[in-house]
Amino acid sequence: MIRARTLTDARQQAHSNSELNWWLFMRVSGLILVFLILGHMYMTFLQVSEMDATFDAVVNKLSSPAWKLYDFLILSLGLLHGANGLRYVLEDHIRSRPNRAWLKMLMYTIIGLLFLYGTVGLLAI
Amino acid sequence: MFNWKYKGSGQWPFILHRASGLAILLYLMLHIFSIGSIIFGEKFYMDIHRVYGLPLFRIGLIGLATLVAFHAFNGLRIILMDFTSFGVRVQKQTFMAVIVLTLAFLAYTLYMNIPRILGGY
Amino acid sequence: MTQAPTANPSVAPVTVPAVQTMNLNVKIMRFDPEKDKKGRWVDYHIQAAPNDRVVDVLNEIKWNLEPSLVFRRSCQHGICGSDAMLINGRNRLACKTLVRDVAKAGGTITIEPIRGLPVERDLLVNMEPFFDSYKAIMPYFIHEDPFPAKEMYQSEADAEKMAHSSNCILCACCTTSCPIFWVNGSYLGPAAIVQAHRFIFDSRDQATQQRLGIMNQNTGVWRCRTAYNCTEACPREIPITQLIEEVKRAVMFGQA
Amino acid sequence: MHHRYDVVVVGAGGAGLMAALYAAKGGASVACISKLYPTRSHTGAAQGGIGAALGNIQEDHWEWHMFDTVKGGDYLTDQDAAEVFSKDIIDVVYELEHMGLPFSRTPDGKIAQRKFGGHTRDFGKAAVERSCYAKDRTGHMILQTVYQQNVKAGTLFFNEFHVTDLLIENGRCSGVVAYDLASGELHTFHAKAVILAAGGYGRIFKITSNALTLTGDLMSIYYRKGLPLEDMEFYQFHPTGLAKLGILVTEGIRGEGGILRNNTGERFMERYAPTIKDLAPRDIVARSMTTEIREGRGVGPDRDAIHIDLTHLPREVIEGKLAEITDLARTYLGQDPVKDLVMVQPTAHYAMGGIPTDLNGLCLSDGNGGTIEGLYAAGEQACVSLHGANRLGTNSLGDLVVFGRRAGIYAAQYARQVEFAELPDNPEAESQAVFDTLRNSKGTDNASAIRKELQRTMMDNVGIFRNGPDMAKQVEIIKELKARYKNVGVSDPNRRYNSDLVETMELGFQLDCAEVMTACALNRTESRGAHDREDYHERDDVNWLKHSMGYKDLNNDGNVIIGYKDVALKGFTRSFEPKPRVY
Ligand SMILES: Cc1cc2nc3c(=O)[nH]c(=O)nc-3n(C[C@H](O)[C@H](O)[C@H](O)COP(=O)(O)OP(=O)(O)OC[C@H]3O[C@@H](n4cnc5c(N)ncnc54)[C@H](O)[C@@H]3O)c2cc1C
Ligand code: HEM
Ligand code: SF4
Ligand code: F3S
Ligand code: FES
Repeated sequence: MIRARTLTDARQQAHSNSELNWWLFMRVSGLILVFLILGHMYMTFLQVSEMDATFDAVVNKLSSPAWKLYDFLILSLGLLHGANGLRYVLEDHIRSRPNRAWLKMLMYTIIGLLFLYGTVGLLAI
Repeated sequence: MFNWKYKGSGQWPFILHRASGLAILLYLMLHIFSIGSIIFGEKFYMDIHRVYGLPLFRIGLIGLATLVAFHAFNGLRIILMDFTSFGVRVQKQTFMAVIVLTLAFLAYTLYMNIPRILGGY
Repeated sequence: MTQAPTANPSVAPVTVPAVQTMNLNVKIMRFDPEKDKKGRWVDYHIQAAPNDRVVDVLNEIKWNLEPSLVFRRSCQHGICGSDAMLINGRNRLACKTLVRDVAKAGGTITIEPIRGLPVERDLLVNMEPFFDSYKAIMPYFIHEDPFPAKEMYQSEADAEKMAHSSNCILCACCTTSCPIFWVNGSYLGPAAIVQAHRFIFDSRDQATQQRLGIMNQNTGVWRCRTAYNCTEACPREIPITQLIEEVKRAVMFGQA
Repeated sequence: MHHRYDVVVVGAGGAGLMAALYAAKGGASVACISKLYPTRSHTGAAQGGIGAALGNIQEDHWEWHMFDTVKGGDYLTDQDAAEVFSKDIIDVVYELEHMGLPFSRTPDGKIAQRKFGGHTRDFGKAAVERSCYAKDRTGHMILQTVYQQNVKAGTLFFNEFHVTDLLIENGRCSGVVAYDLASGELHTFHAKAVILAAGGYGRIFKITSNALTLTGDLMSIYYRKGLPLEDMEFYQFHPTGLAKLGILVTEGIRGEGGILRNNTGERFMERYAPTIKDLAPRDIVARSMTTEIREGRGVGPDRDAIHIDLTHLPREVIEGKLAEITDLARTYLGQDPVKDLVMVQPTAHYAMGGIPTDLNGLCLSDGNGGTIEGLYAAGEQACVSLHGANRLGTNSLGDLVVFGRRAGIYAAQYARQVEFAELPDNPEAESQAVFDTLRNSKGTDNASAIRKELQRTMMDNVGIFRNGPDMAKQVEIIKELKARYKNVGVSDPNRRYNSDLVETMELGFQLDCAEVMTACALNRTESRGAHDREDYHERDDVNWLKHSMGYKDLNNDGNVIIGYKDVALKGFTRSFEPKPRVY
């Protein structure tokens, strides 16, 4: 039998895998994003000028379901990966608990809204 | 607080990874906003899109793309460290490789984009 | 018993070189809680031999120039872990660092307290937070079953798994060089993880799951960003980052 | 400030931690006071191993271990202590293993053992593997493991508290007074039983393997109460310490074929021990080296060291079997044994004497069986007289754990039976007076100058070689230094973390230890074990087979009164007659 000596000990001994899962998610999503993002950049930035992404070009490209899926993956994985990365940064740098809490909520809200907005954009075309 | 003067070699990859990650996130958010703005119609979209044409913005984009490349390569390096003990042992060498690859990427990007910027297309 | 000295012709007579001392400027971050709001740099000019340890230089200053200089030290040869400090921008043990490795003749050595722990006076920091994280990982052998009459058996290979982690002297060089620890005091830090590793990978210990549970929390291993400063700083040459990654994998695969 | 615990342990080295652990197991509330963080204690420096007759490699018996200990101690060892020790240590080593100590292992998974100087099979027939080890850091592992178990047991630690006074009235100890480095305040610890385990005092010598903090504090405090210190003249010097630093170089370096050379490059051991040369025993080698240095054939800037030459050995041996010392020589001397000669010097290593105790660790107040109720001692600072005139390698770690454990058990037992003794009226008065004198001193003398002088003269006059005139001279020097000490000033006025004040206080303790050691050494007109006199070269069992007990002359500061105590020549079941000590 292990007795927890302090409250912190006790809390730490309570089990949860969430940090492990997020850690794994960062690696897995990172691996996928390598192809998606480097591919995306190659196609829109290196091969052609980003100036070519005019309204028509974008609408045209996104009318194909394959590209819809491709961009949706970047949108969701990238945002989630970035959001969790941001959470790491906030947890490291913001010492005060209340500040950290509301900053996190603010960021999650903005990112959540952006996700909705982007998804609607993709589906709208 | 962060100790900028610390002479360890390991913290620089970490700082760069973190800073690049944040920069990309910021850009990704803007990018989603600008591309997503197609739902508000062509005029709105193209008004934003014109910003992409500013020379300063285009140079910034080259920098950002380089950061993406760095973050991606270094992300792979981190994954290598996490899953193999070999990765930790050669962490310095792999970091050099990341730098070399990133610089190569930068060179290629410059090669492709500078003429376009100068040519204005 | 006495014979004529038989000089060994194969070894040339050793000429005694005069001790080469050199001028040094030692720049120390001093802090007096009764007077100062924050640390201030003070320069001391002394003579030192290249083979002197930095701790000798500090002793020299304390004993002859500035008795009020405060720093910890005891064993003088890198085994007790008292004298971790920031020497020329890196965490080291003052007694394991030679002057010639950090300064040239006429050069400057800078000495500051280690970072991330509250400075109490001069180079002396409050070690309590460090030992608190140490204690949080249950740093003791746990074996609830009855013991055999003699020793428990353990294979040489299993014993070898603890070779690195059991070498730790709790000097805090690693934890206070970790950028995550600087910005976030609630990270347990590499030293505590090294200690956890020592028990997790002990084939005789019976609390592996609990320890993995502690490591799995958000103050535990996942906070480590593989920054590697810790490994570079460790005076006992423990491959800390490697050990942390082993613990991460042990948590992930739920086995040790 | 006042605290109250059943048992208070002073010192958190191997001995103190064992005592604290077993006192806690005995149901007592325990506080452990230490001037260092526990894991900083010098027990961590011990490398070789801990000797116990487990017989994991070869047949071995506690009787053989007992014999070796008694013979090693040049028959000044108390044989009852040696018997208790050699039996107990076997159990205690198993207990340490059960505490999780990461011992090195044999191929079949048992605790690994290796040979060590003086440990033999069948009463001296041949060397035996008796030293249980954890790589080359056995002391480090013992310290860490026992500390960990204390964390588990919830022992309360008062770290960076310097004990400055023992509260003893009417033959009963009621607690201690300690100075808190952090706040500069005095604390009184009221206790039913007190266990002292504050380590050695090697820092009275210039060259020593001991930590800077080993200044004999508690021995001196005990002595200042008019209580005796036993066998202080016996101090072990190790022949090979790294020059200037005193860091220990293992004996293996000569075993592997290292050759000692003087400044002409001569292999001088050919003169002192023509047959076995460099492989002569520790004391002979140390003496020969010192002779060379004294006669002006030393090497190094101050001509006070000797070269050890490994250059003729294959690189694999140097980098492999001698890896650790190779690393130390490279780090500290910048000398690479593969191509350079390495400078070594005899180094002051271990105090055989100290606070006299009985087998349960209870402190003795005289040589006739008087005791101090409630006061226990263990470890290097105590003297159950297990080591007699000379300690065997690996027996000190054994001493710590065996007698530390016993002290803990018996102190807890005692605490269960008695009530708290009343504290003296103003327990902190004496310590306060010491501090006030130091703080308010307008003195101009410099503590570090006095310390330096003490260390140099002790090394020269009461070091490896001793003779009447030199020691008589040293008695005067110490008196003079004590007079100067009265005039030392402490320039740091701060309350908090005033290490200047503490170090100056420690110097006072060092002077006391040196005083008793010199007086007892001058008094003992024979050579025995580590105590070697040029003017009395033989062991003299007729007159000197007895322990010295040095008391402070309370009426006459600076004088030492010397009494004696019988040697226990019989164990409980085995005894060994004194014989010439030849190997
Ligand atoms: C380099 C070296 C190698 C050695 N190798 C071996 C070996 O291989 N085998 C072997 O058996 N022995 C060896 N020894 C000897 C052995 O290690 C020591 O004798 C032993 O460790 C002493 O332990 P201790 O518990 O008595 O004291 P220490 O470990 O020295 O601890 C002393 C404690 O007392 C505390 N203290 C001191 N003064 C005060 C005060 N005034 N107030 C409060 N606290 C105080 C200190 O903080 C410390 O915690 C070696 C010794 C040295 C120096
Ligand atoms: C291109 C492929 C990418 C890969 C391989 C990748 C990989 C990783 C990895 C492995 C981590 C974890 C670092 C650690 O735990 O030490 C990480 C962190 C992070 N990533 Fe990415 N990533 C990629 C793309 C992105 C993108 C597109 C963003 C932005 C939206 C982003 C933002 C971040 C942030 C903010 C962090 C946190 C940094 C930190 O905690 O120090 N990454 N990345
Ligand atoms: S792991 Fe190394 S650096 Fe960290 S505390 Fe232990 S010995 Fe010191
Ligand atoms: S420096 Fe810190 S981030 Fe990890 S590898 Fe070391 S603990
Ligand atoms: S003084 Fe002990 S480690 Fe430096």
